[in-house]
Amino acid sequence: MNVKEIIAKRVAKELKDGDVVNLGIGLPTMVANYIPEGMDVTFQSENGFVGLGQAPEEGQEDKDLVNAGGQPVTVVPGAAFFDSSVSFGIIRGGHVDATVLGALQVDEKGNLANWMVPGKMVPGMGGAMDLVVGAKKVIISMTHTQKGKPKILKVCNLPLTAAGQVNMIITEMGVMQVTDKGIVLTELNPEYTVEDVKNATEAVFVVAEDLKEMEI
Amino acid sequence: MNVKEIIAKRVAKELKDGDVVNLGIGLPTMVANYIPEGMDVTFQSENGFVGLGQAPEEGQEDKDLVNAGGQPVTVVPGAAFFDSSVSFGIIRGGHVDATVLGALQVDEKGNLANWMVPGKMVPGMGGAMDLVVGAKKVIISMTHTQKGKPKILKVCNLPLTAAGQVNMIITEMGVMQVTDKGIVLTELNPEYTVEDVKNATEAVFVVAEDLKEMEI
Amino acid sequence: MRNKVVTIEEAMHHIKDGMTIMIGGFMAAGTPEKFMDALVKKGVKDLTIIGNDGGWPNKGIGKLVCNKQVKKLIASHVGLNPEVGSQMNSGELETELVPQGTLAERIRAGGNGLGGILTPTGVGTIVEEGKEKITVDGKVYILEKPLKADIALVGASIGDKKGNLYYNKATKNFNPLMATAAELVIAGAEKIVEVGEIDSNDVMTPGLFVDYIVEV
Amino acid sequence: MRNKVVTIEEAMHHIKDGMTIMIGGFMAAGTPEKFMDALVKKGVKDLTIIGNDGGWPNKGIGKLVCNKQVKKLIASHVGLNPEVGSQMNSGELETELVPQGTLAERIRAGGNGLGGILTPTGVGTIVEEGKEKITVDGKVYILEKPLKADIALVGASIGDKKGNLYYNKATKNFNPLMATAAELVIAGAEKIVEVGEIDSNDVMTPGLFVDYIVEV
Repeated sequence: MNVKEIIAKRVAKELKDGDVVNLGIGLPTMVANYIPEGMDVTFQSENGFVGLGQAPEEGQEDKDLVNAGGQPVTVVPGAAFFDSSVSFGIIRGGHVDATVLGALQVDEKGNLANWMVPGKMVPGMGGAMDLVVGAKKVIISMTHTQKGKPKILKVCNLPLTAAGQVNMIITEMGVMQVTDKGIVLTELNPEYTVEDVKNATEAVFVVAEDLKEMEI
Repeated sequence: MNVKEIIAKRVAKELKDGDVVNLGIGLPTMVANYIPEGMDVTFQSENGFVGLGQAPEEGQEDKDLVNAGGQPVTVVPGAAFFDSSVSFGIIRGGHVDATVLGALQVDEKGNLANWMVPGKMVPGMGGAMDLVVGAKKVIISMTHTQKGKPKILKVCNLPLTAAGQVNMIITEMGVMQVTDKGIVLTELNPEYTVEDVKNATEAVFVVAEDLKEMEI
Repeated sequence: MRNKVVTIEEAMHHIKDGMTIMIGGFMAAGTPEKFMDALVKKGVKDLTIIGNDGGWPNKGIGKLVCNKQVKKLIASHVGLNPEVGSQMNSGELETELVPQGTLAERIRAGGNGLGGILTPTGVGTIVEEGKEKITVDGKVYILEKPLKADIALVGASIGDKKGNLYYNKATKNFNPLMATAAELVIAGAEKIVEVGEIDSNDVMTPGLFVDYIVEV
Repeated sequence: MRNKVVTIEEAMHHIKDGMTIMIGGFMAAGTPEKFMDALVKKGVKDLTIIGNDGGWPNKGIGKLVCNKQVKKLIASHVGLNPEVGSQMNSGELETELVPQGTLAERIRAGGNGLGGILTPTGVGTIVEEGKEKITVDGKVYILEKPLKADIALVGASIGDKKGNLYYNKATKNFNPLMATAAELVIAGAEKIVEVGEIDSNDVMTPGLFVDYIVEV
């Protein structure tokens, strides 16, 4: 299993039967591959539907059915289509149980920066700001560092996507909960030591008394 | 023709081909009977559709299809159903060309009172406040007086439905425009004199230089 | 998949004295009438009811009012049920009258995570009393706050086992809005079908909003 | 009945240099693509475009950007069209980036006569800069103002001769919202049918919103 697979597999364990979940582009999309058989998780696509299914087979693409990245997708039975105001009503209104997104930076207060780097081409926030504010649980899934540089910081220095909304950070090194009292490392990938995590993290974090082995 | 018929017939002449119109309960409902053949006027029903048609024949009532008074109605081809937020989005957003309502009182500033009499049973404003604020043209259709007592006043003394929104008043005596400079009598029913209208009106009004005979 | 299809008794089990309950429908069209009967039978009391209207004495929300189960009624129109007026006069029933379009927007705001909306409806009337007024681009608006409820009881024409709902004709009205704005949403559907039998384009309330569904 | 069905040339005749134009679709799904081609051919310039995204270089709104017809772009995401970024950097193109859910609500507010909405999205980020913040029941919201346009170009799957529109699957997105928010609304429908052929329950944009319809 590569790093991304480890992360995606662990994120999948956070989802519960009946959950409505929005997966960001990239690594988060892989989470769908690890939902256990028989568990009913509904995926929301912010461009206007719930019930996102697999990618279509080649030649079976439907021009009227794409995901938020503009790529052809399918829907499962029981899916529902709606306009963008309903889509974000679902998101902002707290009807999405979990959103899984990547990050450029996260900090001790649960601040998230994942939409712009000053001086670089700014792609736009898309639906990320609404998702992070509206979803019941915000799970950041990302590699622990960017080319060795920590991404989990004391204070984000990039423009924020949202303030104080992150609940959980899942990386290849372990699982962290963002609490009112700061970050707590609750699970550790046995391939790493707590010291490794500390070296890869700028933020100060507490190690949970009952630190567990990361479920992979 | 009785008084109500005179009023309803004259109101109908205000409507143009392609108009979307909301008719209040009571006298305004009669306006639909006087739309000329071939003229396309769409009636909106604030409980959630456009394309209101005639009352159904007895035995043909559909429990799922009532008007804002809860009475069975029909729809015309090309009708569309929607929820109450869309219905009032249409109203508030200026997509209704004209609303025709009754009044308890109207005044020189175009203020309207038609929803409550303190001390009496208050039925509620229903959709009236939204309609009067939102429709492009607000036409008050009513008998000129209430048992001889003027209803067109200097200043309304009943609680208002909306401030300064009335555009036009049509009664059995004539037609009045509510302008920035006050009320102007533009048409007179030949059965009455200007003096008659003055006696039946508390508000001060100007008689239009080109006062016309009321089109009935 | 969690089973959302329950009996009416199981569904009504969630309703307790003193709760705030949204009830869909417009003059009883689209109101889940069997739920009204069940609540009368159950006898829960001190309810705060949010609905378009006070129903008729023997129909819709009116049944609960006549059985003296309602402490407070938030509605736009109560004129067709004389019992509401007499309980208001006797002080048994508190009512909050809200313009119909504002009622729709407040419920939508509650379900969509908005802190409020600015509406021109009611400016210059008693509706503005005690509310903040905000001028935007030279026009005055009232800040109207969101409405939420413990329970929403909605009436659908067809529902599937995942809770996707379809409302026929004018029964839509407040139902799809209320389905977004309560902690627990119980739908009464005239017919329950298998998942996938309602075309995904035709779903009017996505199942994610619905906790329980009863065939009524 | 006024004839709303026109040729693409007749429809595009209404679009002038300097206008503000809403364009439906999401990464070109649901965008009336033939209208994009016609506008490129027509060469109107200095346009302010309101849309979800910057499209692709050869698809959707992207065509207008690449042909340098756009002065200002109001969108939520522009990352999939590198030309947007390069024109932003060179100062040729002004962009206003809006969170996707906020964009949807602002357009809806414009079309629905609301003076604005209070959203938690963007609080604590650069999105709040220069905007009023309002605290409701202890939670901070940003007051976001309505968006309107001179023209809305919407893409439908089926339209009837009265302008009733039906959008297939994920093509709905911003289309029904934009159809409410412009002075003049032009729909491109893949298929135009007789009035009455779209079931009144299935109409997603009532014809009253649509001024012209083109089979594309």
